[in-house]
Amino acid sequence: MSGTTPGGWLLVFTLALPAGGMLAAFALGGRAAERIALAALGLGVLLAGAVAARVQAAGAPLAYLVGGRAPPLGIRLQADGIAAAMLLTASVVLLAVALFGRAAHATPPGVAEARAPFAFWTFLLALSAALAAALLGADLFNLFVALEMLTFAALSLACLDGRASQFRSELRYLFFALIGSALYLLGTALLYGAYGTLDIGLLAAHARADAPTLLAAALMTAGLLARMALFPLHLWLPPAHAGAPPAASALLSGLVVKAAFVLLLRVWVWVLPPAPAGAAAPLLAGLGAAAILVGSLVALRQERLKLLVAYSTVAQIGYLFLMLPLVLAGDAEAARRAWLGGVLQAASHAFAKAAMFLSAGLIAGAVGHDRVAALCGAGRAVPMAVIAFGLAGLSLVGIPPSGGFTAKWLLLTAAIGTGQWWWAAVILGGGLLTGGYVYRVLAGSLTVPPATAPQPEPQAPGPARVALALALVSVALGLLPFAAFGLVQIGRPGALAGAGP
Amino acid sequence: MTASWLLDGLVAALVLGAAAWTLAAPTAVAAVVGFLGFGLLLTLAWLRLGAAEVAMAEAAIGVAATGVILLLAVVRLRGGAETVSAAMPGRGMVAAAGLLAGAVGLALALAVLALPDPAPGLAAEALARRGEAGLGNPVAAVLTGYRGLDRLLESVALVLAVLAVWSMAPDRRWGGIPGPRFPRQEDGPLALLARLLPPVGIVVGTYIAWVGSEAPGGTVQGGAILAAMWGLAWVAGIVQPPAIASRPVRLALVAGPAAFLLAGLAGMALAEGFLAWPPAFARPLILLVEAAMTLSVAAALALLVAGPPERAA
Amino acid sequence: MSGPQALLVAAIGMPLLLLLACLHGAARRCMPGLLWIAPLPGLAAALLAADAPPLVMDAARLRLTLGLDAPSALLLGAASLLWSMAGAYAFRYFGRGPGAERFALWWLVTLSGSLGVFVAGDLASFYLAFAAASLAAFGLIVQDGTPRARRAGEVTLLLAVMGEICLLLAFALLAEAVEGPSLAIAEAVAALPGSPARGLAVGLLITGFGLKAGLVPLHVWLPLAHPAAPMPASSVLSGAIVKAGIIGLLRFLPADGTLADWGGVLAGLGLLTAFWGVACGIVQANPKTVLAYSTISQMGVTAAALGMGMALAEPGTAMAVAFYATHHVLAKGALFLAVGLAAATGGPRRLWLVLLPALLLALGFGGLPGTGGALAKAAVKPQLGAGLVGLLAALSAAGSTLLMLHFMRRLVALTAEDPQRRPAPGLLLPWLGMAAAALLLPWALHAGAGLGDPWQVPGQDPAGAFWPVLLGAALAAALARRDRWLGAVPEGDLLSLAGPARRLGAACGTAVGRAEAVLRAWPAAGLSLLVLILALFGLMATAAP
Amino acid sequence: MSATLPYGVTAAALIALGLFGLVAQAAVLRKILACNLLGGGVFLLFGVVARRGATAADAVPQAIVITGLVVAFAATALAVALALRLHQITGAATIAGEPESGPRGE
Repeated sequence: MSGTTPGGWLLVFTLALPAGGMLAAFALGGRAAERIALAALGLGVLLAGAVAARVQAAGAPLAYLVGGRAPPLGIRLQADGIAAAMLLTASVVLLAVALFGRAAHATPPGVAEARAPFAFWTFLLALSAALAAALLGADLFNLFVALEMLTFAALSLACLDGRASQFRSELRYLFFALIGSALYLLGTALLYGAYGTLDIGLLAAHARADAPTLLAAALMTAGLLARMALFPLHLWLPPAHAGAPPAASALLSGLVVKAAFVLLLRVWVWVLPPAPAGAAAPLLAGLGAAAILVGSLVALRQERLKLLVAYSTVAQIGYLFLMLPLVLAGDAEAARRAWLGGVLQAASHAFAKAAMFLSAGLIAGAVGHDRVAALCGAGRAVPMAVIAFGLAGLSLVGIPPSGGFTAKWLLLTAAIGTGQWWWAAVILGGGLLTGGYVYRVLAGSLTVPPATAPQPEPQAPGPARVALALALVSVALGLLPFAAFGLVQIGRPGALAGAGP
Repeated sequence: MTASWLLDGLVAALVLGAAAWTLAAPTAVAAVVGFLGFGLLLTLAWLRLGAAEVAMAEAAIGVAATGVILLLAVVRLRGGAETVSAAMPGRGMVAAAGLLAGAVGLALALAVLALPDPAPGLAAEALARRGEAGLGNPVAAVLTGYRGLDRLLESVALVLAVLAVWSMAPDRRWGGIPGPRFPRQEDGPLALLARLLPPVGIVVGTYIAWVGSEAPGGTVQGGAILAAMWGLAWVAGIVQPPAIASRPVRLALVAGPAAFLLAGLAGMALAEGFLAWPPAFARPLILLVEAAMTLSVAAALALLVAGPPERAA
Repeated sequence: MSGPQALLVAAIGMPLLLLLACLHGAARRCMPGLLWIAPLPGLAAALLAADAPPLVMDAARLRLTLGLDAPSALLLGAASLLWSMAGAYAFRYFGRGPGAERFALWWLVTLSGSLGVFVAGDLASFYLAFAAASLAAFGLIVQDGTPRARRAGEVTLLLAVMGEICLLLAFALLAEAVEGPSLAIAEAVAALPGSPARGLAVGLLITGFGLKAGLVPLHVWLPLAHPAAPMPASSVLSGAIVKAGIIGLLRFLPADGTLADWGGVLAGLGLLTAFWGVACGIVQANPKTVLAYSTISQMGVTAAALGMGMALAEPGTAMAVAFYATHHVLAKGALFLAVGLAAATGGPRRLWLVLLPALLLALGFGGLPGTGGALAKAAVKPQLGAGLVGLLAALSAAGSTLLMLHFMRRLVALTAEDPQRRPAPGLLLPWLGMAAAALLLPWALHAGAGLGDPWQVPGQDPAGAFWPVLLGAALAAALARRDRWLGAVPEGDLLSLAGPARRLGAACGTAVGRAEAVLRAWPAAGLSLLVLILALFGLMATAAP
Repeated sequence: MSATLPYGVTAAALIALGLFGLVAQAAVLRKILACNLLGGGVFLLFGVVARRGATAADAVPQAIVITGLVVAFAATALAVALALRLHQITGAATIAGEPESGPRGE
């Protein structure tokens, strides 16, 4: 267990900046909240970039001992490859959503503080702080607090409109998240009882395959799955993500779910011994496969645009779980590919889904409803949003050169390399179904309205540009040079530091 | 030995009985009352486990604050009985749930029994090194010295929760006064309590927060007692919650976490790092931060109990 | 980067560059007029960069490889020429306006993919180019916005995506077979015969590429899409884009005897396709549909030639097949342009400008001596010349003659009634250019392609070359009396059998939707969570020591 | 050491009761109560773990429980606030069923 590494202070600021910003925004309120949020989130992108660059340059994780106290008694912050990559993803998406939200949540000078803008900007900062804590934490209980913060912020963003349907679906989410965090905490208690430490690095060195450890892992896994809405625990996700305002949906689907996933990987790849993890991984991947097929099929049949996109999230989450049996199969090359594929899927889905929800919101706003069957004319009213939706769709389907394609290709070759061809079939079948529902939306939007249709009102181009930029990022991820992908392998158990994909 | 076994067994059985009653009680009010009994018995269990700080926190937060919230809720959540009974799962579902939950509980009990002996843990280390931060109470030393990040996040989460509750208000109520209005009680037991208890409670709460660094106590417990005193006065109609737009309220809410964060950042320049206390003036700095934290915890708990704004300021 | 290598980059880069320029409004508005320029670097590359050393970027990981061998150069040149001519034709066909601008965007994406498949040297960029050509073609097909075009586009898209899936899986198997991280096609092909998943990989490759090339039973999209698309788009679809499938087969299935067994399969499939296309084509009324079926039939012959080459390990097969396909690029591309012209032309004095070259091109497909088609037929003689296969190939040539004469009749029926109608020169010139190229270029390229002196060919077996043409003509005369057959087979023949499959799919979807709704109820989800905890614990415990 | 056995079993039983209540109860308030039972069980387990140490109680789990109690209280307050708002708008006391889109809050 190493101490604070050079550059470790970056981690402190990554966490302290949004947390302090949130406190300041809360105290000052009104117009100041918007300014603080934009400044802090902008700086957050720079900090996340700096963290990623330092990790990449050093070829080893960054670490910081909080208070100068080493674990087991102290708490450690750590940025390994996956944390750095997801942090960068999160900071970019957060900034994009903030820019998107400026149109709807601006507070002009001299206007009294209103509820929705104040809550939006403050929660945005809170979400940023919670994500930083969840990605950088190396202590299981500290991560629990981060998860709870994440729940509070996500839930409040999702009921920003104050509709009864939102309260109902967020209450469902809250209950499921609370069960999830209770189960997670239960596992934490068992692990502390068994090892006397909660530091992931120390646990990784000592974990045994005895009953308390395995039960702890099972409980923590189930708890995190409930928070990730893996099929069949997805009851809360479609109404919650579909009912939320577009900016909130983008964050919920794009980022919040991914933070729980990183935690799940911490438990499975770091803490749990390989043998039991390998034995249970097919179950998770099987559920992931079911999520892909069922989620995509249901999305294909949805009549509401936002529900369609939300079910697409249910499906795309499934892909993340396919990496587990491949990473744990014991083949170093396949593990490397699957790991990269999984992380890339998480990142490219974050960008693509955020773009999709933002553009779905714009499309629904332009045509005045969100019935998929009657989107005719949207292509003329908000062409940029429709293009963004299409590009994001390319990434979800897995069409080259998008990030989603590279992710699925890596998972595919890893599946074939380890002889687990059935996952390959799922990946490909899911792509076909995804293509189906993306096509439904695009075909509807691009239908030329009859000449008698009223001319669409011109929309401000700013929000659509944000959505388009996010979609372009999700596509461009597939064009990154392979060297950049080495980042996500850094700090993975069993991976050589700095090795390529 | 036998007596202590008997006592522990009795407490455990009572805790379980109260919990079962909470689930099975015929009316919602009875269930909440059952839950309060459960909380009090749990406090006893904590004392038996030698965790005085936790017992105090459980009593102040788990029983008092949660109890007020639940009682207020049960009064306001009237009706809807048909929808509830329509949504009740079928007999088979309930049986399956019982079976599965029981199986999980059984596995858990077995796992607890299978925990390694001697127990690994940080008891000795925490005890030995409690003096490093200048705090005699090991729990306070852990909370302030070693797991400061938890505490910082927790205090931020509390602010966040307050805002989350506020943000559920209808748009036109933004900036207004939270919670229902209680008629002023001129006589009766509540009025008496509300007049007699708060002065005592404020002293006790402050003392508990103050003494926390050396003896059982702490900011959370002290802050919770302060909040409970305010809540009593509120329910008795003696005080009104402040408008949420008020600057002092917001400053009180963020004072604790902000002070903690700033002191932590100062530690990067003056001490070993973030959230480390500079040895030269650790003691006064800690006291300052603890005072701010007590204020913020008290304000946050009280405002969480009060709920979203419901009236114009 | 040497000059020829720069040309390879420009072949793909030029359309993309123009596409990028479309971000600017002014550039977008004049783009329809510039379409003819976009393929010119490709043409130059075909002329100057064949057999140049491949361009390898990101050497350590083989991220991107571009290269051009002789068969690919032949096809690249012909395709570039067709794209350029059709681009010029399209400008005159659509004029300017938002519709033309949208068309230009799709056109450029499809173009970059269509030319990209000829120069891509690694699996990733080949797949990317193939996907661009397949998927962006959707935009060309639905340009008119009619329900018929929409349906054709949807069927095309669905099948294209299924083809992509087959190829993706096949490529993953190939990448797995290669030692090390290389993705170069050459290494993948070399590793293919020894791969443990050889059969699966080859089957998937044939499915994926066959789908694009229109091999039965995966041809159903072709007779829907090609007639539904606007004329210039049909022309490149049938002429150039279909060849993405052929170049794929050529690149990935070496005719060196290592895949002899699969060669037989491919040949059988090809011959079946050749006759299927004729049989379904002669009952069609729309001349564009007839042409589409003719394309299917010709691609069947091409695949059969390749398959026999693989089975017989015939040297020079790749070049011969590429030559055959090159003739098809030019002639079929030209004929689609002619259909557009015929409708806009009236009066016998101008009509002969359309009909006479069309007749020559049409009969060329049957191998009328003296035409480029006859040279193409002769080129694949070593593969298709002997025994039963030879007889079948000759019969298919007769079938082609029959089919193309039927096409000529439908074309004549289409001509404008108004004798004063005259086609715009912007439409007429590309047509005449393409027709001339289709008639003359095979003669010019024959020797360069290593197939010998073209003037020797007519004398080799005059009787064998003539009788299929005569037989076809006789059959055509007989068929002309039986017009009532027409329309008996719907466009996309086998597709009409897809109804039950669709109903089954819908039923499955409904069932899944119901099951999902049940699982989404609160108690059910709660129970699932509890089951999951116990199942995870149980599974992990099985692996504990 | 003596106290750990009964309280360990109690903690496990509380967790089972809480999980059962969350799954099998329909009323929102009952669910909130069940959630708190579940949380109480989890915290008690930390207490048991802390007490297993040979000499004195382990301070780390106790500190964790205190932090956890505060967070759990915040979650309860949030759940109650949500439930009250939902009840205020629709009169519903359960979260069963999903209306497509309810009326906007007052």
